[in-house]
Amino acid sequence: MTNGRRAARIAAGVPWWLVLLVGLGAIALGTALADASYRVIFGAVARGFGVTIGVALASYAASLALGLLLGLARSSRLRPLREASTFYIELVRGLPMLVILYYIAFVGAPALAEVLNGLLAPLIRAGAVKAFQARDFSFATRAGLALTLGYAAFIAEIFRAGIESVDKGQIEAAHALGLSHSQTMLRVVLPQAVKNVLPALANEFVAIIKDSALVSVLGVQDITQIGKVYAASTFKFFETYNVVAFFYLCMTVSLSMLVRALERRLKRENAR
Amino acid sequence: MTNGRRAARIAAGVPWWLVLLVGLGAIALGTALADASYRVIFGAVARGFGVTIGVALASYAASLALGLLLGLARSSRLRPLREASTFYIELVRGLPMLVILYYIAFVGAPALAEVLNGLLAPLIRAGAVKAFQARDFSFATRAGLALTLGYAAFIAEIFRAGIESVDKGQIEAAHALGLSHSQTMLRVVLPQAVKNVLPALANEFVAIIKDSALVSVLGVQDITQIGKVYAASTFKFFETYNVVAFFYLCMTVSLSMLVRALERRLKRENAR
Amino acid sequence: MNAFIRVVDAVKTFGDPERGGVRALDGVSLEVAKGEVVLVIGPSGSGKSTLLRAVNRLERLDSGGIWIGDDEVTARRADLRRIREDAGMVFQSFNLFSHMSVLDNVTLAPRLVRKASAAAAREAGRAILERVGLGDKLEAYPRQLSGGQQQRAAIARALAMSPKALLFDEPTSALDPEMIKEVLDVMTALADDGMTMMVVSHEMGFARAAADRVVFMDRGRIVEQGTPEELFASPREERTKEFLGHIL
Amino acid sequence: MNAFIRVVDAVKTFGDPERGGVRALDGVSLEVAKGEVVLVIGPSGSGKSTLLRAVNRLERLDSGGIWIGDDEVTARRADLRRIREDAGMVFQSFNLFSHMSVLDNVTLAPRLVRKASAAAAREAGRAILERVGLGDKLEAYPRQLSGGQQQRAAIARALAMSPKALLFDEPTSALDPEMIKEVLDVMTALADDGMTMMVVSHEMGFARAAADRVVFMDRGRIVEQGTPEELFASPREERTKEFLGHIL
Amino acid sequence: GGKEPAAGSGPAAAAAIGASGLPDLGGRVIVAVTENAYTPLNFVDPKTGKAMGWEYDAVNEIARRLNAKVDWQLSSWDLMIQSVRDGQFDVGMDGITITDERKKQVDFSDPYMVSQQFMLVRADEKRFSDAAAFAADPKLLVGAQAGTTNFYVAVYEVLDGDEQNKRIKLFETFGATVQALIAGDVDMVLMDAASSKGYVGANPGKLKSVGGPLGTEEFGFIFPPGSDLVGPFNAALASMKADGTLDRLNTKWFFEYQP
Ligand SMILES: Nc1ncnc2c1ncn2[C@@H]1O[C@H](COP(=O)(O)OP(=O)(O)OP(=O)(O)O)[C@@H](O)[C@H]1O
Ligand SMILES: Nc1ncnc2c1ncn2[C@@H]1O[C@H](COP(=O)(O)OP(=O)(O)OP(=O)(O)O)[C@@H](O)[C@H]1O
Ligand SMILES: [Mg+2]
Ligand SMILES: [Mg+2]
Repeated sequence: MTNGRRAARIAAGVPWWLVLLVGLGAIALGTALADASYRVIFGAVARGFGVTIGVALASYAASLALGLLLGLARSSRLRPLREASTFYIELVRGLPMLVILYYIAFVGAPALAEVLNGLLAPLIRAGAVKAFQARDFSFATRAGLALTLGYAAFIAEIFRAGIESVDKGQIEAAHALGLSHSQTMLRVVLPQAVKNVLPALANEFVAIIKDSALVSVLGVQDITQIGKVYAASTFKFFETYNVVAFFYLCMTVSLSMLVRALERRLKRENAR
Repeated sequence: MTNGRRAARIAAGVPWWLVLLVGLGAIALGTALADASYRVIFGAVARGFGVTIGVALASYAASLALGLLLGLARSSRLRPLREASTFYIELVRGLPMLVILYYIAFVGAPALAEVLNGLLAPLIRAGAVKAFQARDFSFATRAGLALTLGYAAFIAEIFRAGIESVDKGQIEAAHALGLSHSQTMLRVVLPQAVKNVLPALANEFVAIIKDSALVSVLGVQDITQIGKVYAASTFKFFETYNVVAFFYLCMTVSLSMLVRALERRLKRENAR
Repeated sequence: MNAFIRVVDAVKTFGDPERGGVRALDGVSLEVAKGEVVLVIGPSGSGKSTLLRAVNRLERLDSGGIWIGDDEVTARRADLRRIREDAGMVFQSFNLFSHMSVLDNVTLAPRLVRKASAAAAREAGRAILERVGLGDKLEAYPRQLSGGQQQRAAIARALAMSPKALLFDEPTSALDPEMIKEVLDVMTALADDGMTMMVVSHEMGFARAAADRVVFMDRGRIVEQGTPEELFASPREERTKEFLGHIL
Repeated sequence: MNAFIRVVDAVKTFGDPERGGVRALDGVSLEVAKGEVVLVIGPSGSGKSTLLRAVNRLERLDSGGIWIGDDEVTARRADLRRIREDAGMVFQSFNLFSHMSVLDNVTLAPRLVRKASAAAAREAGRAILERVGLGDKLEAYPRQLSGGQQQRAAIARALAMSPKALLFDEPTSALDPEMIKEVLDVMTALADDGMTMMVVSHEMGFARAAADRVVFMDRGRIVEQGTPEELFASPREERTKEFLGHIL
Repeated sequence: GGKEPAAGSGPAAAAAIGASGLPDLGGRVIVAVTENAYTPLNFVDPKTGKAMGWEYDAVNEIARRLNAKVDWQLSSWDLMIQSVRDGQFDVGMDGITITDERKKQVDFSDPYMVSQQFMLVRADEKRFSDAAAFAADPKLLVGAQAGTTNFYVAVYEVLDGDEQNKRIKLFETFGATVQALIAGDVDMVLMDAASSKGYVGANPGKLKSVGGPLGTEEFGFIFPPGSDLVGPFNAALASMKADGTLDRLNTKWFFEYQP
C-alpha cells in the first residue's frame, strides 16, 4: 500500500515532457540504428562529438577566466579599467559570432603571430625559438579563440550582474571589519556572486555548445561540419541533419536538466 | 562659471567607451567613403539592411506573441498545458538555430503547404483557390518562421521569469479582493511582469538581429548574404567583412544603449 | 453570543505530515460576534496568519469548518467571490498594486468583481480614500507614498468592497514608529464605526483602545483568551505570562 | 568629561545641494566618554544612521571632524584599518556573510586584518561565541539561525576585532518580539562590562536598563539630550514631546 | 630550384623531360587543403570514415614524384581561396575553376580536369529539357551556391548574365540546393556529372539529369601568389598525363567508384 502510494507520488513528480522527449529520442535512435545508412551516419557524426565537446569546453574554460577579469574590471572603482572593459564588451556583444569568427581567423591570427614574434624577438634572433607564422595556429585554435573572445563578453556581464546582486550590506559589513577593498571582493563578494550566477554560467555552456556549430564555417571537423561533409558524400541531406540534431539535443537537453536541478538546489538552500 | 561647471559635470558623465566607439565608427565611415572600392561595398551591403531589419522585426513581433502564450502556458495551473509548453521550449532551446532553419525550410514549409491544401481541399476542388506549393512561402518567410519558432522559446522563458518575479503578495491581495485567477493574471501580474522583463525582451531583439545573419544560409539577401556573395565574387574579403561588421554594430550598439537607458529608468522608477 | 465568524476545530498542516510537517492550526475554535474586535497575539509561527488566511480561504483547511454569516467558507464549492466580499484582508506588506495609482488600486475590484461603472467606482473610491486621510493622493503611485500612507491605502482598497468583516495581519509591523499611529487611528475609527475585525498585532495601545477580546495562540492552538484588561493584567497560563513578559 | 568619541560640528549632505539634496547631518557635535552608553533616538530620516556611519568612516563628512581616542577619523589620510579596529559596527540587517559558517564569520577579520593564525583566531572566536550564547552553533550557517541568533553572531563578529567602542544601528528592529530580548541581554551585558557604545534604538527597556544618556535627533540636528529618566519623563522641547508621544 | 622550362607547354614538352627529370623537393612537407565535401574529388568514405577521392590520389602521386610529403588539412570552401592566398596552406583544391578574377588572388596550376555541368531536375519534370527552354520560362527557378561554378554557369550560360537575377536562389551547400529542388522550391540545379549521378542514386525515383553539358570549366590547384610549387606541380601533372595516370584516376573515381 505505502509502496504503491510512494510510487504514485514519484510518478506524479516526473515531468511528462521529459518522458516524451526521452521516449521520442529512444525511438529515433532505435529506428536509426536499424537502418544501415543511418548507422553509418551515426558512426561518422559521432567522430565530431569529441571535437565539438573539446572546442566548447576549452573555449568555455578560457572565456570563464577572461570573463571574470572583464567582469571585475567592469565593476572596478578605476574608471579607465571600467571604460576599457565596457568598450570591449559592447563591441563584442554587438557582433554576430559568425563575423567574429571570420575576423579572428583572418586578422586576429596573423596579428597574434606578429605580436608574439615581437615579444620573442631577442629569442628568435638568438635562434632559441622559431618565428611564429599564422599557420602555427590551426583553424580549430582560431575558432576556439573566437568563441572565447565572444563569450568572454557575455560571461563578463554575468559576473558583473552577480557582483551587483550581492547585498550591499555584505560589503559594508566587510569594510566595517577593516577588510580592504580587494579582500572584500575576493573573500566576501566573489564567492556569493559566483554562487548566484552558477545557473547563468551553466546556461552559457549550453549556448557555447550550440554556437560551436559555427566553427564549421572554418572547416573545423565538429558535428556540424562532419554532418555537412557526410551529406555531401552520401547525398543524404536530411538523414544527416536528423542525426546532427539528435546529437545536439542529447548534449543540450541533458545539460539543461542539470542546470535546472542546480537552480532548484540553490533556491532550496537559500530558502532554508 | 556655472555653465562651465555644468558642462564639466555633463562631460564627466559621458562614458568614454561610447565616445571611443562612435569616434572609431566615424573614422571608419569617413575613410571608407573616401575609398572608391569601400563606397561600392557600402552601397551593395546597404541593400541587405532592409531585409535584415525586416526579417528581425517581423520574427521578433511574432515571437513576442507566441512567446507570451507559451510563457503563460508554462506558468499555467493546468498540467497538460504546462507540460506541452515545456516540451516545446526544451526541444527548441536545445537545437542550434542553424538546424532549426534547415528543418523549417525543407520539412516545415512543404508540410505547411500540405496542411493548408488539406484544410482548403473543398475550395481547391471547386477551383476557388489555387493549391498551395512550398514555393509560395518565400525563403525569407521560412527564415522568419524559423527565427520566430526558435526565439519564441527563449521569450517564453523570459515571460515565465517575469511572471514568477511578481511578488506573491500581489497575487494574494488580488485574490483576497475577489478577482478571479485570469483577472489576477491579466490585470495585476502581467503588467508588472512585462515591465520587469522589458530590458530582457529588448536584449532578445538585439540577439535576433545578430541571429538573423543565419538566414543567409537560405540565400535570403540580408547583410551577411550580400556581403558573402560580394566577397566571393570580388575577393575583397576583408573590406566586405568590415562593412558587414560596421552595419551590425550600428544596429546592435545603438539598441543596446537604448536597453541600458531603459534599465536605468526602470531602476530609478522602482527606487523612487 | 450571536456569532458572525465561526471557526470550528480548524486543522491545517503544511508539508508531509509523516516527515516533520508543521501543524499550523491544531484544532482552533473561535467565534467573533458582529461588530466585535478580536486581537490575536502569539509568538512567531504560532499560526496567527494561517488562521486569518483560512477565514478568507486563501488557505484551505485539512479539517474543521469556518462560517462567515450564513456562508460556509470551507464548503467544497463555496462561492469564493462571495466569501471575499464578506471579509476583506489587509496584509503586513500592504501589497498595493505597484503599477496602478492609489485610486485605481481602490477601484479595481469594484469594477472587475462588482461590475461597478468606472464613474461610480471612482466616486466611491474617492470617498473612501477621503475617509482614511488620503484625499490628496488619489493619483499618486504606491512607491510615492510613505509606509503609513500605503497601509491606509490598502485599508481603503479592502473597504471599497464593503466587506462585513476586516482581517488585519500585522498591519503596522512594517512601519516606522511615527507612522504606526496614523494607521492605528484609522483602525480605531473603523472599530468605533462597528466593523467586525480580526487583528493580528502586538500593539498594546491599540489593544487597550479598541479590542473587545484578546486571543493568545501558541503552536497552532488557542491557549487563552479574554478582555485586554484580564489577559494583560492577570494571565492564567504560564505560557501566556512568559510571552507577555517579553513583549510588554 | 574625558571624551573618547568626539564629533565636532559634523555636516553631511546627500545629493546635489543646489537641487534639493538632503542634509543628513546638519552640524552635530557629541562627545561619548569611555565606558559610556549613548542611545540615539529620532524619527526616520533624522540622520541617526548617518551619524553612526560617519563615526566608523563608512560615510565621509562634508565638514566637521570626528576623533576616536587619539585617531582622527576624518583625517584625509586616516588609517582606515585602525579606525575600524577602534569601533566595531552592528547593523540592523545583521549582514552576516552568508557563505560562511558562524565561526568563519567571526574569525575572518582577525585572520585577514590582524593576520592572526587560524588556530588562534578559532580559539578566540569560540570563546566570543560562547560569550554571546552561541557556543553550540559554531559550524551553523547564518540561514540556519533565528534572527536573534544571527544578530548575536554579528555582535560576536564585531567583538572579535576587540574594538574599543561598538556602534549599533537598530540592532533589534528586524527581530520578532521574542528574539529582541536575547539580543538586548547580550548588549546589556556588554554595557555592564564597560564597553563604550553608541546605540540607535527605540527599545525603552534597554534605554532604562543600560543607557547612560539619550540623544534625540531630528532633521540632522541634536535637539535634546539627557539621562533616560530626564528625557523620557520631562522632555524640554516640543519636538521631543511629540516624538515620545508616538513611541511610548 | 630554378624556373622549370615552360610550364604547361603541352604534352610534347612534358614527354621530352620524362618522369625522371622532375624537380626533387628533397622530402619537403607540402601543406595541402581541401574540404571533403565534393564527391568524388574529395570526400569521406561513409563506410570507413577515410578521406579519399581523385584529388587526394592525384596530389599524393604528385608529391611522390617530386619527393615531397603531404600534410593534409581541412578548411571550408568559404575560406579556401583566402587562406591559400594568405599562405596558410601551400596548395588548395576543391574543384576550383580557373578564372581571371581568381588569378588575381592566387596562382593556378595547369588545368588537371575539365568539368561540365548538367541540369539536375525532378524526375517528373516535363516543362523543359534543355537550357534554352529553361531560360525562356520566367517561372522556372534555379538553385546555386554563391561564388561557385554552378552559380556562374547559371548566370552566364543559362540565364541573362545578371548576377542579381531573381530566378537564382542561393544556398550554403550542394545538399541544400538539392533539398530545395526535391521540395519544389527550385526547378533545376546545375551539377557536374559525378555529383548528379550521386544525388540521383541517393534519391531513387525523385531526380534525373537532362540536357547536354553546359559551361565547360577547367579545374586547377591553387597556390599562394609567387609560390615555388607551381612549376614542379605542372611538371608532375604533365608527366602523369603523359603516362596515363590521370586517365586511370578518372576511370577509378568517375566510373568504378560507387558511393
Ligand atoms: N505556505 C507555507 N508552507 C509551509 N509552511 C508554512 C506555510 N505558511 C506557514 N507555514 C508554517 O506554519 C506555521 C504557522 O505559520 P504562520 O505564518 O501562521 O505563523 P504566525 O503566527 O503568523 O507567525 P509570524 O508572527 O511569524 O507571522 C509556521 O511554522 C510556518 O512555518
Ligand atoms: N546613501 C544615501 N544617498 C542619499 N540619501 C541618503 C543616503 N543615506 C541617507 N540618506 C538620506 O539622509 C537622511 C538621513 O538618513 P539616515 O539613514 O541617517 O536616517 P535615520 O535617522 O537612520 O532613519 P531611519 O530611522 O529610517 O533609519 C535621509 O533623508 C535619507 O534619505
Ligand atoms: Mg504571520
Ligand atoms: Mg537608520
